[in-house]
Amino acid sequence: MEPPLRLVVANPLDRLARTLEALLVVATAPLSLEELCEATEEEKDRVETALGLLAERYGEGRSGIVLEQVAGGWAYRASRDAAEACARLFERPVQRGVSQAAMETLAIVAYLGPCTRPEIARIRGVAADSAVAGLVERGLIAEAGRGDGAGGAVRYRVTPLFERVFGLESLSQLPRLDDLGDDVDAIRERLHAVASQRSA
Amino acid sequence: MEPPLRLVVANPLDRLARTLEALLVVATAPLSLEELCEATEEEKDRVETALGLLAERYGEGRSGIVLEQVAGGWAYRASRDAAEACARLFERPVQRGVSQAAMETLAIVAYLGPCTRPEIARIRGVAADSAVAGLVERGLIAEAGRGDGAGGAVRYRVTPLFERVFGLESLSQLPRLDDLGDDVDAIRERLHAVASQRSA
Amino acid sequence: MIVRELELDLDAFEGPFDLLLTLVLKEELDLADVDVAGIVLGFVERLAEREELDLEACGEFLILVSALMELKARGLFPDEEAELAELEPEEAAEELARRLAEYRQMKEAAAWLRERLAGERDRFFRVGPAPLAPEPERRLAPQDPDGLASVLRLLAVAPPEVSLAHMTLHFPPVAQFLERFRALLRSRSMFDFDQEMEGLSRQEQAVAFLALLELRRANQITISQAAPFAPIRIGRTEETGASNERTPAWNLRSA
Repeated sequence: MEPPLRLVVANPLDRLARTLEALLVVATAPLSLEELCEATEEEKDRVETALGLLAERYGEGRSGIVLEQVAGGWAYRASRDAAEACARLFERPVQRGVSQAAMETLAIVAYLGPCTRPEIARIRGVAADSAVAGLVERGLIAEAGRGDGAGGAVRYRVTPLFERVFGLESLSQLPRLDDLGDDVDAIRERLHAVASQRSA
Repeated sequence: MEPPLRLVVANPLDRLARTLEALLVVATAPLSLEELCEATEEEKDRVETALGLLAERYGEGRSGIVLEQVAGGWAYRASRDAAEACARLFERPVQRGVSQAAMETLAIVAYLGPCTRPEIARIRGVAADSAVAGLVERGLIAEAGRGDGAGGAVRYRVTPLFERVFGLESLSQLPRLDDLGDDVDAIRERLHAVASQRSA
Repeated sequence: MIVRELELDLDAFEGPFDLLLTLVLKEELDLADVDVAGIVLGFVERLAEREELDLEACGEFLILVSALMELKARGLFPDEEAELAELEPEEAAEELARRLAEYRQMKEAAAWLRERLAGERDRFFRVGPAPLAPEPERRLAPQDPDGLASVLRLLAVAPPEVSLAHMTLHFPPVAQFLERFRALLRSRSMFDFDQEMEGLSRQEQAVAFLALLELRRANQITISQAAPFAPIRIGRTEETGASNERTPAWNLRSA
């Protein structure tokens, strides 16, 4: 806290500034002046004054947290001094693995070709929504139209990034699964049969 | 800023504290001591000391931003004073009522996890499928591999978000199981009384 | 109070008790999804609203709910049933106590969590990335394609074979007894329930009793008893014959 604010604890402007501080630390997008007024139930003038105080307190060179006015409104960012540390936090060259749920989903999509979330869920025996969403976000699978016309569920296929990560020049290089069936249809049938046994 | 930190600008502990401030304001999830040490390339002791300073500065009642120890790490949250304003703008992660079924399922996964849906159903005496799906959707529990490999059911564990939502530093803050269900002995006695009548 | 009209509000089912029974009997509702304790609570609450104890309703309720519970217990623990049946009463009591204790603890843990959640109502934090945070670069380690093949192989492995130990305790479908009783009443105007139950297992008797209640409800039989503990006599009604040709008559009525 800046000394002027701390000394006059009863100052309502200080309280307003604290509330703004709090709102900004919870937000996942910049907050507009209107939103801040609405949340604090205060007049624009007062909110602007309080923001001015905060901008000074959270100024570059004064604090690790910097308050910045951007196109959409107000938001915190990391100070430039901390850029290196932030880079280490966000660009950790940690080699990320693939979770069991993601691996199963990838295998199903890679071997059976474009398939929908319900089909993946059926084979895995659990809802596939979060696994699919995670893989889409990581660019390993992508949408590939809808199954059976307009009303059908979205189908997913693996991406070139998937091939790169798994060191495959094309999907035809996937390890063979002769032990599971002669072709994709046979494998699919087998997986469905086991899945229904599991849910029985 | 607290005056002691501001007056001695060259103090490297101040700089470290600022860097931590910055990391914490951009982090997506609570940052563990290890993560903070890695990102700042500092020793544990110094990071802990700096965190102590920050915890004081960002204490409840002192600032709109509060630094808390939660889910195995450190994270900012809004001060409780600002809850009303926050509620006007944001939803709490688990705002909508959690059903009794979901709460019991959550308790089972928190204490006995990772565990499978059949295991949860055995304890509750009711199928757990929809409760589990709802908790996965809310991000409170997540898949954690399959039990016993082949043909096994998917197992679930609670997530860091669970700890955050319930304000737990770690799962060890849950009440000890031994301290729960203290009327169990009475039930046991009654059952044994019935049994001895039947076998007589 | 009419037990069958008891309004239930459970996770898996909302409506009168009557409809719940029908759905369970027709196997359109899985008993595993039904919270029997919730039914008992609902009944007890209704009972408490009344000035005097309705003994008849209590009796009917006890019979219905215990039949439901037995069906459900056997459905939930098919594997262990044989083991449990062989246990000495003391051992069975201990096993039951262990399970009850476990559930009890979890219920209390759930209550603790609920209280905790209420206490954290005014704790707000950011869920998701900060607005001006750098984009995380999430590099993925190179993966082995054999990993894909092996998880798919695991998914193609049938789940462990279910123990057949419980087959000796198989539950016959209710329909089997519906048919059997109707057939009996086609040849005779009346039969003795206890006599028909001779040689049947306890679970068969339970199902038979449910079938009897169902037939009575559909007004296809009469049930009479000369005195308490006297043999239960089952008689024909006019509808017994009518429904012989069209078995689903009670389905239509109750659906």
